[in-house]
Amino acid sequence: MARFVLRRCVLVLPSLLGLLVVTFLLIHAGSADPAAALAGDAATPEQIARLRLQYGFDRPLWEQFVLYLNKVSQLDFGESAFSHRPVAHDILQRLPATLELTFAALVLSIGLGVPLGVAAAVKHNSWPDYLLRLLSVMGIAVAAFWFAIMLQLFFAMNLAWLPLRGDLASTMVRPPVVTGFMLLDALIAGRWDVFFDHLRHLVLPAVTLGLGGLATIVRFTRAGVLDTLQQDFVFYERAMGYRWPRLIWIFVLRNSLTATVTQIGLLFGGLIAGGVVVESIFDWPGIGSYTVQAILTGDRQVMLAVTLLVGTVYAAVNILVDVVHGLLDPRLMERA
Amino acid sequence: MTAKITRRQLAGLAAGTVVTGGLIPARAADTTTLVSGFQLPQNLDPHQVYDVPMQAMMLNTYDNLYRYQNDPPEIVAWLAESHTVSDDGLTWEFKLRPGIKFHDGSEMTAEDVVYSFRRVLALALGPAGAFLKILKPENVTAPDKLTVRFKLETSYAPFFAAIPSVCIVNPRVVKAHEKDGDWGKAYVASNDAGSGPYKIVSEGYRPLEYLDMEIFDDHFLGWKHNPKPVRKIAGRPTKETSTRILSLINGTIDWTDGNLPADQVDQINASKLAFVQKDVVMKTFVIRMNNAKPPFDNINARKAFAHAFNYDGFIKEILAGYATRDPYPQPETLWGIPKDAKGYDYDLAKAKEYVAKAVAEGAPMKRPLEIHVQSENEQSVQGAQLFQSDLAQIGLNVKVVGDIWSNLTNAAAKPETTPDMWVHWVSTYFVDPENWVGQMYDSQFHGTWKASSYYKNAEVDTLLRKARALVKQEEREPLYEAAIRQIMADCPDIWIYNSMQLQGINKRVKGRRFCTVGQGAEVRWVTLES
Amino acid sequence: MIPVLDVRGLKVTIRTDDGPAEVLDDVGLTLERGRILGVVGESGCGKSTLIRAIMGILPKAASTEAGEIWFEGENLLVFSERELNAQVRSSRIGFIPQDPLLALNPVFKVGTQLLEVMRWHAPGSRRDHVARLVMLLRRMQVPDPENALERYPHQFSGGQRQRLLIAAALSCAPKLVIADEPTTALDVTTQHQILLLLRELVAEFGLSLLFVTHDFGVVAELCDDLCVIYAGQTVEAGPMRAILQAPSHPYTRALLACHPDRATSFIGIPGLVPSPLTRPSGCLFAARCADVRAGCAEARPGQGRAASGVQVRCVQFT
Amino acid sequence: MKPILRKLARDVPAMLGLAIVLFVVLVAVLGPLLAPYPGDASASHLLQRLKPPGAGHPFGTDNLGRDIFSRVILGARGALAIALTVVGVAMLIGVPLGLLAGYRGGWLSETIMRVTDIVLAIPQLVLALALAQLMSPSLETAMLALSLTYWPFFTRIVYGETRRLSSSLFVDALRGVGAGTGRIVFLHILPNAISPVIVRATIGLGFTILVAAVLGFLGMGATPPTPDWGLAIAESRLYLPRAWWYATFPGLAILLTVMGFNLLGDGLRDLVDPRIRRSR
Repeated sequence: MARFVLRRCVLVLPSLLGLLVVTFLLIHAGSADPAAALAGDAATPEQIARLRLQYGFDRPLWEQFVLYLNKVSQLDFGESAFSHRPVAHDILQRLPATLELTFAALVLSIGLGVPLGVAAAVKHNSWPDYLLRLLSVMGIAVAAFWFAIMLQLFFAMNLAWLPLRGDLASTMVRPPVVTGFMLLDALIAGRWDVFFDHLRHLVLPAVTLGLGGLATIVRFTRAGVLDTLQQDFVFYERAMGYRWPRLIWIFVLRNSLTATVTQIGLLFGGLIAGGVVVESIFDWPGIGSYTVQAILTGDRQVMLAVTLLVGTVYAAVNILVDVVHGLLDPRLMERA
Repeated sequence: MTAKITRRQLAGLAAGTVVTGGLIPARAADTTTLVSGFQLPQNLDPHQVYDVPMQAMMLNTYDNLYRYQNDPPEIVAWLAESHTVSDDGLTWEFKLRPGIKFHDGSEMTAEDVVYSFRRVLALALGPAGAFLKILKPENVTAPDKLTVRFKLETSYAPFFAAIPSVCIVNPRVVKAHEKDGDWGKAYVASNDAGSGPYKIVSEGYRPLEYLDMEIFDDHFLGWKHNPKPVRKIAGRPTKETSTRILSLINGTIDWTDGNLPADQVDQINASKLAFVQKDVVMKTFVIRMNNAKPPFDNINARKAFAHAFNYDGFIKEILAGYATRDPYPQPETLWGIPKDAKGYDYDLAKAKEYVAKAVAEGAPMKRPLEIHVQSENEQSVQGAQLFQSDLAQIGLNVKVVGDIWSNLTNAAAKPETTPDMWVHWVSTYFVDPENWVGQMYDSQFHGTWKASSYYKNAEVDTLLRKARALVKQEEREPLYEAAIRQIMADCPDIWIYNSMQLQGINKRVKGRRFCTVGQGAEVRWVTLES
Repeated sequence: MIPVLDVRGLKVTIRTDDGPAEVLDDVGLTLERGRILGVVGESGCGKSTLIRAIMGILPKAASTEAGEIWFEGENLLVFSERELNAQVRSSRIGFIPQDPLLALNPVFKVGTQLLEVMRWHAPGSRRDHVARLVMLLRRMQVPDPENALERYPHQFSGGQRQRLLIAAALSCAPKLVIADEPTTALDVTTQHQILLLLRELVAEFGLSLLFVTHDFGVVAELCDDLCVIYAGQTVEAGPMRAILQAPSHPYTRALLACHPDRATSFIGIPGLVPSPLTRPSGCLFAARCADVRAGCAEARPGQGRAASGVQVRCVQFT
Repeated sequence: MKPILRKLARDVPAMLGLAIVLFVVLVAVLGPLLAPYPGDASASHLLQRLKPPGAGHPFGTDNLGRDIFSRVILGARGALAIALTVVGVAMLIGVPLGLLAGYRGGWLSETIMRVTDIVLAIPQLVLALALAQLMSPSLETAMLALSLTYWPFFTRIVYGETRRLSSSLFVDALRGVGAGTGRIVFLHILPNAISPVIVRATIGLGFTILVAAVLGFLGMGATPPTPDWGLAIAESRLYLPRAWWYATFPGLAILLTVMGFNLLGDGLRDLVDPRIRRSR
């Protein structure tokens, strides 16, 4: 198992390097002058020229890449043209918020999606199944930003049950940053008020973000269970008198989850990207809004770092998916 | 809720009662905290960044030698008690008030001011633009504890107008956090090094997301002017307009920044908690024409375009009247405007005549043209679309191209890459004609976005350069008037309006004072009513 | 004495997109206590549906139109799903599936799966269950029975897996065991060993065995009684020996004729089994019958009796 | 073929999907004929800004006084064009690569699949946004970015199918009788591998419309005055929540179209997947 994970990790490195080359080329193929971006609105051409020299933007591309690679290997991702702060620092500060939101969305979509998917499969080709299929397709099809605004109008404005924006009430003092995950930090500091208030702020963004994932998981779980139900062993297990709920929820489900888990892996990448919109509507202080800002301002270092980060997270999640596959199905682990 | 929690309460959470039950009301009833929706600057270092959001922030955290106050803006002594200038306009001396304290309790001396200006020059970012060419770091000196002396390379009148753009930072704090001779750049970008009426709470800042400040009781001006000041400022910028409006309406934020869309005014005024405050600011809206590219090298062609924009329609209908028509290349309220000069009006018949003239002179009027807009800025898009549909009526073919600011400023570096036309605003960086006509139409600034029409008129160059070198406003005024008269006759750009800022404000906010520099974000005047 | 299993006139149709399919149409068989009954038929003749009907696990689209399934004096058709599960499956009717690899859940340990069955259908504690399983596995000659429970299905050879499943079928001490072609997936040597084992077990555990297969050779080797099914109908049923000596139905005769040394396949008979969707009105075998007569195509023949006492469905015997 | 169609006809959600797709296609084709104000694709009427739905403007008017009903109708063509182009280009790149990697094996296959993995690891939205900002945002860049990120899905599917099929008995048999590689790949493997591709493409059509809308929303897609659904929602943000109709109707148009493609895709998948088909 450990060897399997290690091997996968090593195999990921060339992929990440490839990703870095591709993004680096893409970003540098663009016309935007990074020095101008760094210098800001009121800069004179002299200021820009100075920065160009200072940051080596006048050197050949491959040289810049080697330089960049060297820095990245020391976990130095340069300085944001927008904030003039170290990118690594900014990302480290914001990543937990995004992971927290993503995780909440995942918990929501798995927690609801798997049971609903199973239910749809068991009721295959009946009205509950049709209804669930329709709803899950709607869940995928609805534009997140539209849904988010509707949620805001209903739950934050009309009912005033949940906060509209942000991650904590503005009057509340933030707990000291230990992990960066506010729920954890609140617990560490023993701040229940912060914990619950943060949780309240988490609901609407997580629901918005989780909706698409929920729908996807329902669909794939349904398909997986339907597929498994056709297997000979299900007939055998029924013939041997397995009790129905346990048959479905343990013996069938475990076989059906492979596709769902693969989807969860794919979703994770999508969730991080989807966070771009959700975070900006709900002012969630994560990577998403940071990325949008970077793109709008042509902030190369940030774009590179974020792409690399998302690629890494994606790779890590995929390794995790493989591990979970292995745990679900012992045959896969032996083959690998 | 206390620190202890029972199992039952946890179970309650699971049932969703805590989540939806409203532990904290949507509106902060707390009258000591102002929740501000102003956009945050790119970072907190006023020497690295100088733009509108920074102005709003630094007015609360930092102090300057002189500062703009009131509406219309007046430059008033602030940290300095007074200043003198030599007859040749080269030597400037500022007298500092005694007993000014930084946030760390240390006293501000002339040396600190010197350090601040040298830091600005060394970083060469943000506010440095106005000083780099005229001031050498070694020529900022402190003859005594309370005197700062500047010796300029050339006489430069806007020097004084630009003084409020430089914040005085605390060198003891900055130097303590210096790394590899970076002038504390990394530290000041996220931390406080000021003396202003509010100080930044430690860990209270995350770029783009939030900025928490608390009152500085020892501010040099004291708090006598405001018996019940705001104790805390919670900066909570909203990224989406819809979220911003909703936050204001339900009391999540106490005020927005001044960029509220005109169409939202009625809705906010109809809400229980908030209203919209209108203030005239110095921020002009202009469609640039690339005078270096045909057909815009032809004056009749340019005039045709200038007559084809529906100024009143745009201002009355799209902006719901929340802007004033400004036919001049700078805000109407600023000095230096020739009162006899007449602008261009919306007249498609005239426009057609000019098209015909231009065509007769061989201008390629039928060439497909592009107008670049800032995609994220709806108003620029609307203006361009309106322009496009009018131009189509007189047979001119224009395509609206979405673009982003950094690309546009970048493209403006060369006449070949500068778009045929593009749309932008010119905000107040300092209150002086130099901020507008000086930097927009003096050909020495070609290559900067402000001068992106690539207009060149030797006479105008001379006038502007002469005016720049003089110190006294009375002497400069006629020169600017002459220059503007000529510029308007040449019609290098399409000047549309001077902005009115629309700020959504919660009704509990009292005592706000407005100044065009900083958009009225100076919190020290404000009280919150319960 | 009441037979262990007595199926009478069973008729099952399945709704399909092309109309109802008569998969079973008048199937009858009788299994006496302590005997082995072989059910033989070509694939598609309705063998699996018969097994499913007895187990009470027909597909949703299927319905039992007529007939009775008497098991130890009770009609299983009136049992609800819950009652079947609680009173019949595993505890009284054991099941040995066709392909042991496909029948075992690939992602659970063998022990988990077998104990899950015993948990609901065998008396005693988990420890008793483990002990009994180990005993059974040892009896089935599965090597290292203690550790076998901790292994996954794919870690066994085909023959061993089949032994596991036989053990599973016996784990709750049933009276009747239904075996669905349990040897088809195995090589000839293993096949033979398994058949021998089954024979021994019937005597040893006092079982009755319903052995369903398409392989005449296997039936001949193992069974006491025989029931031949063709196109959803029992065409000949009776003691093994009697039928082998004098097959009465033309279908049985054709089967034995095309393979004189005990037919093992059906390829030798020309023609096709009629589709369950469009069944001829006359004898279902008429189109392929070597001995067809006038009237065969007009009316379905009823059940008759040959001289040997064997039941035959052919006009020649009615 | 006929029984398959009949099966599809009995699948209520799939038929609903088909009906929606046909409806959208019809609207796209007849757009300018159906729209009450076809000129509102570019014209502006300042005096009728932001009118709520009512007589004359069933969906209200937008920020430039244009009839939203007309613009929603006119937007169908663009949405379909984006979707078809993106999925088409992605298939053109992805399917041959998948066939090649799957049939050939060896280092070529390894390289192709590694590159596929890399591209799959780039978040679609991030690449699209980066590309859009590099090449100045427009519909073309958005389409390019989406195509460039969507092909790996097809490569993956085709690769898997090809691997499965090329090791199958019948391909062995074909090789045995001396069939050429091209013949085997295009006449035997491709037709068998194509059904999951079609299913993925159908779902991809809906997905592309959705992502294109997000790009439009972020100002990286269609440019004004194009009647684009995503763009309309983006523009509406300044007028929300007051002008609710501005975002709602284009939003519903996206919802309906994407739903149509997805329902149809799901139905097709159930149809071509023999394991699920068996249970019907």
